[in-house]
Amino acid sequence: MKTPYRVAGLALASCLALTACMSSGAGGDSAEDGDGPIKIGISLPLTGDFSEPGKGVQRGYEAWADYVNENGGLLGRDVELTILDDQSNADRVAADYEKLINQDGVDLVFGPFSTRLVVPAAQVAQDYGFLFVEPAGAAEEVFTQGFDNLFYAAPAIADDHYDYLADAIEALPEAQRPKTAAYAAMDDPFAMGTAYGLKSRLEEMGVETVVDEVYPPNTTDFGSIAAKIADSNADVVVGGTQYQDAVNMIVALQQLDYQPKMAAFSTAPTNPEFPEAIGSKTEGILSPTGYTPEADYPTNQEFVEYYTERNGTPPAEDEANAWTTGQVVAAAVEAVECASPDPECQSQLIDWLRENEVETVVGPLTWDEQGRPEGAHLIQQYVDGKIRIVLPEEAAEAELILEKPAW
Amino acid sequence: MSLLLQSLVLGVLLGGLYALLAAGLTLYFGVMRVVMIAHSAFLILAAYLAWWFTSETGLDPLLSLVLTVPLFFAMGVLMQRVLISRLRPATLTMMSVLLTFSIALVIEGMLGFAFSGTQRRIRLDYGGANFEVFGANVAVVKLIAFALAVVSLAALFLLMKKTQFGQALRATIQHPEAARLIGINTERVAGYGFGLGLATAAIGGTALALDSTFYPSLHWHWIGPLMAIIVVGGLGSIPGAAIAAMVLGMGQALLQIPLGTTWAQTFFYIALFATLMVRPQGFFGGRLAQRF
Amino acid sequence: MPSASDTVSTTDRRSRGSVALKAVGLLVLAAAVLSFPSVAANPFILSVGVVIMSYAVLATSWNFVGGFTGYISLGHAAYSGLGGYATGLLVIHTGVNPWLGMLLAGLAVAVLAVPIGIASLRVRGASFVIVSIALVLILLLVFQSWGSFTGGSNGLRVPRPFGPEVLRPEQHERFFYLHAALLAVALLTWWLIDRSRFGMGLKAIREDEDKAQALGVPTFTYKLIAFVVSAFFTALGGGLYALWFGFLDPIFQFSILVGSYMVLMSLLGGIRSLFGPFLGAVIVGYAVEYFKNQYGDTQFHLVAMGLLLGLVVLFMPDGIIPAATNLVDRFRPQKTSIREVTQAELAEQRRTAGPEAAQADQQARTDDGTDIPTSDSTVTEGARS
Amino acid sequence: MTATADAAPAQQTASLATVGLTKRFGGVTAVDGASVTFHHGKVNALIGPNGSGKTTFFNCVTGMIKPDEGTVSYRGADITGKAPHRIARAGVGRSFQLCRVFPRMTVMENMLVAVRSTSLRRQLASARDAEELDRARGLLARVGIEHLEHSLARDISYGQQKLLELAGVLMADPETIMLDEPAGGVNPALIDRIANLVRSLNAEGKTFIVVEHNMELVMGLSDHVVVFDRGRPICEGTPTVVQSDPRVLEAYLGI
Repeated sequence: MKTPYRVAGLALASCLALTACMSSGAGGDSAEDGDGPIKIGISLPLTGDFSEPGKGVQRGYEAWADYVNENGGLLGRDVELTILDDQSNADRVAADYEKLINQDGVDLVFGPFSTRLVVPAAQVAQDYGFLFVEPAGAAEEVFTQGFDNLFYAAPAIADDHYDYLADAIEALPEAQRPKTAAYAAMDDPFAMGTAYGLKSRLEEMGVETVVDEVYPPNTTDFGSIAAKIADSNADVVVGGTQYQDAVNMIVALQQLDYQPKMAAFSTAPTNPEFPEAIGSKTEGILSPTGYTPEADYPTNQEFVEYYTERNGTPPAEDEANAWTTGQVVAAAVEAVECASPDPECQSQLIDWLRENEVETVVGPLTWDEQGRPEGAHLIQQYVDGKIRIVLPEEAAEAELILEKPAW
Repeated sequence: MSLLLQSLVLGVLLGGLYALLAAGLTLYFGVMRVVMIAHSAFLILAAYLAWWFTSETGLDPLLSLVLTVPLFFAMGVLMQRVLISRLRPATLTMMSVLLTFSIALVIEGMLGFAFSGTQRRIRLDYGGANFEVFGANVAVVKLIAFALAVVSLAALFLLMKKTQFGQALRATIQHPEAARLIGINTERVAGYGFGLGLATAAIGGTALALDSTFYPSLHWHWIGPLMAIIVVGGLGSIPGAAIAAMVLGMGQALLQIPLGTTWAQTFFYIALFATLMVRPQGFFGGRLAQRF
Repeated sequence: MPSASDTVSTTDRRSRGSVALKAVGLLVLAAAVLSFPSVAANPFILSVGVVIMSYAVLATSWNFVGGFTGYISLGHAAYSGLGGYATGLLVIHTGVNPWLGMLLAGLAVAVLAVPIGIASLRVRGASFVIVSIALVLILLLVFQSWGSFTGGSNGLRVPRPFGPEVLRPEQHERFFYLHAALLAVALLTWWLIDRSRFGMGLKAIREDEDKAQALGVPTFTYKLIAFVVSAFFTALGGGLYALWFGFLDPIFQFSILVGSYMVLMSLLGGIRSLFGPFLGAVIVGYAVEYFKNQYGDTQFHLVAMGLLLGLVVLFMPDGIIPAATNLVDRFRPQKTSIREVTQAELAEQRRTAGPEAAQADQQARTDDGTDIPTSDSTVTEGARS
Repeated sequence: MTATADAAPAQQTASLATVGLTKRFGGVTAVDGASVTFHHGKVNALIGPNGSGKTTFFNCVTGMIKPDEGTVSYRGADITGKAPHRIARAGVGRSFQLCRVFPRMTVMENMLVAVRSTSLRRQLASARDAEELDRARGLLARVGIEHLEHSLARDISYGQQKLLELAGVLMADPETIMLDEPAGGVNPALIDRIANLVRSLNAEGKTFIVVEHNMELVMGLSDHVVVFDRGRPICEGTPTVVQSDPRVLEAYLGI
């Protein structure tokens, strides 16, 4: 070991030089803005475990940017998105926002996907004083971290997703209410939030909890969980699910011949591939959703038309939430007439959103002090093989089926 | 009571699949003293191939075995010849871990590249079909997977016991130097042993694909339990691995009743630690573990 | 090469020259590291620097067991993760000073490493690797499930050690120096062990464990001590990172990929060299950023890492530093060559040493020709008698 | 062989001794109830045909393998089943069949591995203290490879590695040295050299136990010969006695 010092020193020096080169090109040119495009920085999980919804959010963001640019831009300036891939990794997502803010000199940031990534990302944005509107951190925990720059661009946080369903059950005569319920939730802040939100409502009504299972996100074998649920023969089964875990669980339940009176799963049933995946035995399955292309909110029709024309398919929830994020930030920008990384401007944007209501494709949104949206999710159900909105009644496209047919 | 019975049935069905997969993993160790981290990555690869086969041709995924088993066998032989045999014997055990680990990463990356990170599942018409035995429901797909495992293990057992190649394989596992002395080409045997191990991954992957979803990074969650099984069973011992797989698989299924899914998974690792503390050579296996 | 007459003084001269060289090299290296924050163009570059320094700390800590004993642990993320969580939980629940908390966390993990080491080092080789991987997986399960204590899958926010008046770029700078200091301590410890008898025993274990034991080296105890020291430093590295990053998520803390990065870095730089893991960390850390910039949203980074690891294992298992050292030595006057001692000098030497040695000298030259393979490949008994 | 005068009474005492030592591998009994006594201060030899269990016996005695039955004692103390490093530090050094050195360490580093004391302070001190280096250089000079001090062990010839291994064992200052086939795979000139070293070390009071195939070497070197066949001693005595024993001829020639 005679030369390692010099070898290492040399290598380090060359790396330093490279770093300096790498950084000299970009960065710090956002000071003289005004007529250039408004740069918006986003980090999304385009690869890794969250890549599927991550790409949905990406499509929504890109569609929104194109739409804005085709319609005169924001404050008369074009918007330009810089989207980085965080590989579904919390360390990376923080580094990405660090890079977007410091090196790429973006004027605004939009949030990433998934609760797991929102918290570290929001921390970076907060430290640099940036407004942080995010499309996908629905879990209650996101809002109890003391962030004062964070807004969730969707109608309701995870715990409130089933509010309309709970109201409907409560409205039933005592005798018709379910007596027992089984809950199985993925160990994920969002998925658990949905199931436990409904659980606490049902328990208040006196519905007995007979199974309460939490499984790790990697679970693929649902045999034993299904066995417990089937053994309990609960009237209601509630799945705090993402996508494939719901499919696996439903198949496992079918394999054990378990027939609940009511079955509610989050996220998965709204996925267009869902009926195909479980063999069309979907009738009566319930699911909350924050978005439906059929909703008649003022801007929604235009969004659905524009998006369908651009991408060939109507938008789903992830795309809509991304679009909503864009709408929320745009509303603030138009109102305070600034879009720059300057802390003064960013805090004006934050303050404006605290005070005002924004009209979006998922309905009018307002937020509480911690950034929780103050709306509720719609409840959808498979009726006659198609997923329809059944609750609340004023938005319903079909009537709620209370007694789920066999699957 | 019926829950207990049901869990027992599920445990046996799951244990069978574990047994097949662990048999492959312990086989590599036996013939080469190699801890093959990429075993479960190949498992997922086989699952993807079965899914791809079915979605392209519309045929039953089981038919993909006709292609994947010989393919995997050839890949195993090739891998042993081209990669593993390059490593220095002195550092073989450690370096092979890294080498097979890197293979696992490449497979995971390529799967993500080709099929994206989306979770996949083969949709079968008989996916939800089941029948009842003494009050317990048995799913048809799980039974098929179990039958595949049993048939493959039986074939492996016959091969090891009855054929000349099997004898050479066993001799190589038990005492490579002695095997060389009596004229066995241990390098070639090791190559074929590797091929056989990968062939079990092809079958196991297809069986897995029948009844669950898979995604590129799923292999990390398989390799842990499988490694625990082969240690408990005694490194290098195929019957040991099979028995340990059954015991642990059933244990996991039964423990899920009182403990829940997550804590039941730790059962494998607790068994692993306990084995190493109490009986490092494993409970059913040979003396190989002592020295490696 | 010392000549026969003045062995001691030439050795001294050589080592004095090399000490001076090393001192200069070390100063340059230290200056390069310490000046980085002022060179860094913006806080992002600085944060990348912090990440790389953190990698360097972890890889160097890994190398206490990997480099000295040759036992490859793929699961060192277990100790960095535990260090991070222990630090965070101590700070949150006991309100202890964060730096003290970090130290306590390191000690706690070191204590925990004792039974783990006993289980995994009692048997050689394979079991160690298997346990190292299993440990990461079991900790992931536990930290994910035990939500009431660890924050579960929601993650754990770790309070900042510096007040709100210290802005983020300033935080980066402070943590860069803190990581550099921890790295320096780890390197110093590594160096002290490297030159000690203990270190000699560890290296002997890496080369041939049976042989080392036959020479009286208490191999199990030595391995265990190296393992515990390694876990301790890894935990400190994890704790420091947790204080900087401020958020712990079990999925990313207890990840086999994180552990394998430590292996790749150490192996690439050279596990038998003091600065090997550091160099590896700089290269890999830089490459990660580069690949992400170039190949953004593909799974290519996994493939690239897999290929790189495979290539290193197959073709450069000793790493860059030894390879580069060899290259440099080749272009140098062969001062350490065996041949430089003339036969006349040797004969003279032998004469003074006594007739027995002189006789031996004759044979030494004759048997220089016998070239029997010396690897552990087995030559069977038949060759004799 | 002339032992030093004051060592004479000790010549009759046991060095290593086994009683009923047995080791089985699966169905094969490699060592079968072997009771052997080696004499202190002498050059003892253990010979026997291929596969007679010599090396297994050797490994049981030095703790590398745990025997199934029987006891091993050294200078009267029971060392059965003790770890190899404990046996080594009790004063028994050994070489390996086919010669094992630490390939990627220098010749000098190879010399510095041997552990004589495990006191913490000593273990944490620099391995290269002057006294230790001097001792190492002295021993390297004694076996005749001091000029290779800075070479990597894997770069020197096989014969030199054999010498290095012996010198490395001597660094631990053992009173008994077990050599497993010291003449295996080396040329006649080097065999002579090793024999000379054994003689001179023995003259300084070191006990030797040599497992060897080379009859010529054994007969010329040893004071006491034990012949092994099928895992147990069949005959022992002075080289002349052993050479004329019919059982030995039978075992070797397979008559």
